[in-house]
Amino acid sequence: MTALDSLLALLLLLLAARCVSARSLLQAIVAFIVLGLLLALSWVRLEAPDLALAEAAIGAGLLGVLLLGTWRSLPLGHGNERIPLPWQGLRPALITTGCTVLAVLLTVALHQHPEQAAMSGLAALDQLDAAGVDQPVTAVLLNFRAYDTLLEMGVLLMALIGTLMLDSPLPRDTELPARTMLPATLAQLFLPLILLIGLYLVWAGAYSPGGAFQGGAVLAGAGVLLILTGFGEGDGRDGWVLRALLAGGALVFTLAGLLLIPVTGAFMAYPQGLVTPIMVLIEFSLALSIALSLLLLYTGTPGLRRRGER
Amino acid sequence: MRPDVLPVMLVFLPFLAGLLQFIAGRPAPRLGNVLVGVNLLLVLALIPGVADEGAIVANLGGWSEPLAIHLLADGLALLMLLLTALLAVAVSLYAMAAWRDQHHDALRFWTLWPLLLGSLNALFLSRDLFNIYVTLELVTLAAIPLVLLAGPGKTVDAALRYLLFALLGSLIYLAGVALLYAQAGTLDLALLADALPDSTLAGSLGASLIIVGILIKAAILPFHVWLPAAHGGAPAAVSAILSALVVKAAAYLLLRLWSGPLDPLVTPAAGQLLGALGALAILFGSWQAFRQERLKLVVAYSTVAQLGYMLLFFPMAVTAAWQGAVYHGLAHGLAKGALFLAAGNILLYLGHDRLREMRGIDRPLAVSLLAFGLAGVSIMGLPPSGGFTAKWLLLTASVETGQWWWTITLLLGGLLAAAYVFRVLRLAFLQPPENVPDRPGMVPPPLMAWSATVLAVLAIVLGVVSAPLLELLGSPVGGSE
Amino acid sequence: MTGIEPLAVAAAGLMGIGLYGFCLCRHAVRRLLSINLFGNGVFLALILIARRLPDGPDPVPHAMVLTGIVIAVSATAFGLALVRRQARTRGDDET
Amino acid sequence: MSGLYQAMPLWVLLSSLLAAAVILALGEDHPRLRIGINLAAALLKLVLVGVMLLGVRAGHEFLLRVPLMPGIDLVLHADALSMLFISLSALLWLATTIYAIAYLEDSPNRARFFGFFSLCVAATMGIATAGNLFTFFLFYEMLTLSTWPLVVHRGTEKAMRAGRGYLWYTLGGSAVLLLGIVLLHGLAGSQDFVAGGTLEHLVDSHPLALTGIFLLLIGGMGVKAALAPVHGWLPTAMVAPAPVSALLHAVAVVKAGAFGIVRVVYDVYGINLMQDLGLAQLLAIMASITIIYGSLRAIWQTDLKRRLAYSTVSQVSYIALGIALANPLASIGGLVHLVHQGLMKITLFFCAGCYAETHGIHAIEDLDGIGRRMPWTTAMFTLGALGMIGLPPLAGFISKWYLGLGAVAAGQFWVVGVLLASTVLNAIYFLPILHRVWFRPPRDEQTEGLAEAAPGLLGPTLFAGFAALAAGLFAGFDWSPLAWVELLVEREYSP
Amino acid sequence: MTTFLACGLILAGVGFYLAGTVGLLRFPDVYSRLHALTKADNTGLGLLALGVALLAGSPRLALLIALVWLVAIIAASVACHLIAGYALQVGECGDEDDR
Repeated sequence: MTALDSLLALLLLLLAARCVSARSLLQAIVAFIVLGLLLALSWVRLEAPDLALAEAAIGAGLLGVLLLGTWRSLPLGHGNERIPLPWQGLRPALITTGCTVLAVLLTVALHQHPEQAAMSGLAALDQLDAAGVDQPVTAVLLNFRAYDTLLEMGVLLMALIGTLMLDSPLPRDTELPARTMLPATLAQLFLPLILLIGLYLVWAGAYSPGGAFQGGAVLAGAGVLLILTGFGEGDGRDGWVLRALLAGGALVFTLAGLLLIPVTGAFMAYPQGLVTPIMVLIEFSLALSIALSLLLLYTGTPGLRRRGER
Repeated sequence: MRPDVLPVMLVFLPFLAGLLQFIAGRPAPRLGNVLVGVNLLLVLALIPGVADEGAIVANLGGWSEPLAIHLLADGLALLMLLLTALLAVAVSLYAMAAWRDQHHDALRFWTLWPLLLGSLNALFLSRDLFNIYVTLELVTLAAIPLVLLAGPGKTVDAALRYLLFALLGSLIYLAGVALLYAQAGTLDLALLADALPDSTLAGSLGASLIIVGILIKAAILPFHVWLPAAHGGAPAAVSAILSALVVKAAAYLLLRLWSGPLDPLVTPAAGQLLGALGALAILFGSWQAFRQERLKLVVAYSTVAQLGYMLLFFPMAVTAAWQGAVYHGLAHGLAKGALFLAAGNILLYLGHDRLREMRGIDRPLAVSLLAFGLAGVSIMGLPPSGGFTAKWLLLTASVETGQWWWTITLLLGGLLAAAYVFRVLRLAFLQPPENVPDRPGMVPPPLMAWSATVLAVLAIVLGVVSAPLLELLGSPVGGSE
Repeated sequence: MTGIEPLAVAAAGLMGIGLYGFCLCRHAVRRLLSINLFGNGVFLALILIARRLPDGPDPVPHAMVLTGIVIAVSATAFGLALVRRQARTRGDDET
Repeated sequence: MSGLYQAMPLWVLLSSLLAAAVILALGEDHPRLRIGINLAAALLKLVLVGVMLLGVRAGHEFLLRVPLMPGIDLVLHADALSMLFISLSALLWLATTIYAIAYLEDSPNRARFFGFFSLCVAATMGIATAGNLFTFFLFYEMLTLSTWPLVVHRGTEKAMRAGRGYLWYTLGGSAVLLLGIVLLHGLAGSQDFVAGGTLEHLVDSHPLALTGIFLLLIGGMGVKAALAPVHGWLPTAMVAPAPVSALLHAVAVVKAGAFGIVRVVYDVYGINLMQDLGLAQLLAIMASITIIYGSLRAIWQTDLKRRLAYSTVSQVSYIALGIALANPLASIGGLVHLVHQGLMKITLFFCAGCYAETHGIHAIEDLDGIGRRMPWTTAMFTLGALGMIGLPPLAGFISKWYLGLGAVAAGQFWVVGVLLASTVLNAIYFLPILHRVWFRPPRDEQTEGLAEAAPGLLGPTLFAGFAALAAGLFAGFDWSPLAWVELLVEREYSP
Repeated sequence: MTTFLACGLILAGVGFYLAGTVGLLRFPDVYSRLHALTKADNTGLGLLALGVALLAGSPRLALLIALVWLVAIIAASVACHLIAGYALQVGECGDEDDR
């Protein structure tokens, strides 16, 4: 299947080059989104379907919506630029040389294989039984390296706080839904399905591809759809329940880390027997936090409300 | 109580406080101040354990070696934690007074600041390459919104530039981590050095990427472009945190990784290159600081210069240089904190920070100017101060290794620092103008003036108590004696 | 392992192109795109690295990628909000 | 109790350091309290110094050691040489403080002034009692920093320029000095000051390095000691108020430089080593050049304080010259000049200050006939000037006499020539002033009548003048500076 | 036999896709492009899905594929509708890439 790999690789590179060199910002963004989808495809081929899901949902999907929305909020023609070609001046030539050398070195480095296999990875697969979940990636994320995930939730929360401080929500489209009822009807039709898939992904994360991140992203996607079809919108006010849900993912980790110290004697370790329930609790609170955070990152507002509500 | 609870608390308690503040939705400066107090106590409680055993290790999750995540509090980490804790107390007191009447900004500050504090603690305690990546991002993403507190309209350009560079830096770092993981199969700093095969291209490239990524985050000379506007534009309390701790954290990582896991990969030539970058940063940054017309930019460029000193460890790589570099980090942290807080007071009083128009500020701002002067002593590396101790250690290291070019750099750097520090201090002595116009600002409350002074005094005291601190620090883990 | 792995070339190429774009583009959104290209290259490389385990893919790099994606996206979203705010501030200045 | 006694250098140091802190903290609001604290601290210090003098005289050496960094200690140590400098500074500090209180009456920012003033003296105490080069440098820099606010005290453009010059010279000098200290530390480790030096064992292996380091050390200290060609800051710094000039020229700064040179020559390198390396001759030549050059420049100055400043450039180098001759007699001459020059020069600057403060006279040509209006001040000025010229039996004569004897004993006859030439030049720039003040009629006829300086100014002036006189007249007595120096030199040369 | 049939279906699907893409590239305005794209691609997708379902060999998978096909054509139709509506609303802004 090297031929297909080669084709994918070629397409990825071409799209990347297009993304950098397109004069129109819109085209660059579109190239980037397509690249994300192709990347997800290549990850499926590399035995990483859950990552492909995440990339498609978050990296290409949600980020794509955000990119397009931002592009729309910029003045006309903003961000259109022609970057100099490698031979147009000394600086581009130097940068091109440097980047090419880097790429070649990286290629060589990525082909160097050490003699023994990665010991952390082996250990992770080895101790999977004790982790409370069957899916290795979920085990790493929520148990073996749960600390990373806690910190990551912090990153998400702080990006959100920063975004809200800027008070620049995405522009809302007021005209389209008025012209046609079709998208709204469709949303009503699909919404249960999307919610189901999202929750399923969260639940399934324990034993098959999926997990809090993918599920959360899908749930956020449902929210985006609701907003796009005019059922909901961003709100300038927030409430403590919403904030608690937003902070919930990180809070559960923090509390689990602190409160269970006397019980287990170790930090962020979960008592035998309770591992699975705790994992499930963490998964769902994480998914909820992620979904809401991503949704608010999209609206750029501190709260949410139904359309027309005050 | 087991000693390894302490590092865990240092990370989790600030997070908890930040999250609670976020949920609460109205500013609770008291909570923040209690937190920084507890944080300081926790760090102090760590000292005896580290002094006795050399390091305290906490295992997160209780898993076995190659998989588990550990928090490591050794001498180096402890000193940085101590710096952070001291600065946190002063900055929190300052911030309590500074944002007393601004509900919105106070809420944001008291949410982000504990989270940033926890992130910094997490970064200093980290013993894992990927944890470091996440904490670096955490620190950045907490820092940039704090910059925006000065008013998004004014600081958005600086914040965006900061974000772009920080993001690129951390992804370059991550690329390096990927390559190292591919070779070593572990992310644990303690295991990495042994697990890395000798001199493969992947290993060297990975190490280089990691170093370059951190250099961007640390704003070392060719990558310094994002720093002055961000540090100069942020509110005083935030500038103090950014300059004293956030960029310092990146420089700290460089020291930690270089003398630990990357030790088998680094070459003397690379050390000389980093040293050269440091020297350039010292000379260029000081010169730029001297040329600035606005006070906060002077101080910001001074940070560019002062970070260069920490890079002088790499070419010399002896114990004295190690101690000097770390000590410089501490001294600069305290002194720079004091400088920014004092500059903030001047800005508050005058309503601007243009150097040319500053006159007659000596009486109302006497305490702040005292802080500026004392901190300036340490920045210039004059005795008795932490800055001098650091300079002395670096100088002896350069003599010891026979690398005289660093000696010259150090002495020249001190003189240039004197040039920009005295350019500000002389304002205090200028005759006031005949008719003093009405001041738009206000005289800073005592809490704001004294928190700066306390930091400055600590920077001076650092020069007197160096023996126990240096003993705590020890020598570089993998470095040559 | 014999021959060249095309996706490894793609990973390296994405990083190279991303860096190139970051250095040469002026507009912030383009720079964010370039950074994300670079990031995608890193993630692809990590996934390739994860395949080196004999029995099943290595979950540790996978977890790193997942964490990395979320971090990159949230930071980018924040960056985009900054861009919008910047455009608004400039617009206010002009009028 | 013995611990407290052993720590005497620290108490002396703290007596002015704490005073400085309290004064700075008090601010402008409590002038009386401030003056009280200031004087009390000065008196306390004098008492403490007296106690120490007795101790050192009896052969006791005070030593206090605090580890600072691994391998480096902060050492405070009082030996005979320290006491020479300490006593001078403590005595003159009291005089200068009283003078300054009167001089700056009702001027702004007095708390700041007196705070830094006290800090300056604290630093001087530290320099005098420093027990190794590291400690010496520490206080040396503290002196630099605490003097700068005094130089720019007036806040005028001119003062700022003088301050900038002062800073560049002294900080540049410190950098050079620091380099020397670090290199020496690398070569020999941290060494306490020991009479006769500690570097003899290195002379065979590292002669060049030792020479280079010596030049760096002397070069660095030479800036404060105003050795030509790095003397430029001293004349410009005379824009500062008169008490500051007194401090710079007599009590602290210039003396600190000269004292440092003495320390390096005696207690780091040792006289023998210096001669072996051929450095003694070099130092002697440098000092001689400065002596002649300073005197020559003084002749052309029309501003009184400027002329006095160049006179200092010239006179301070006597000290360096004395020790460079490496001969007991010359050493006595040089060291005793440390005290004598201080007493005489402070008298002269006090007088200059009295003229400026009482009648606003700065230029020499305005001094015509001032002797009739301010007889006491002018008498003191005359005493000081004649002493500087070296008229027997005044203090300056004693110094020059021993220097000359030493030069002859060392076989360096050209030095006698230098001394003679300097004396002639001194006469050329001082005698016309004396002629003006006593024998010329006042320019402005309306300003007849007695108008002496305020008592707060005149008192210290008289005190300093008579002290200078006494130092010369009673040089043979047991507790005179000369006797003390003889004791000191005996200790240096005997082991 | 099934395999042959499946391959035939897949090839036919690819053919429709090709036609749709050519239409997208060659037709002059938004409406005709959409016309080519949606019709041809939806048919292509259907054929493709049918082929793959035959190859999958399990009814469960076949059902899932059918679901995917259904969702995909609904999404495509709605997207087409929206694009066409938008084009009608703002007017034909041409195919130039600058906005």
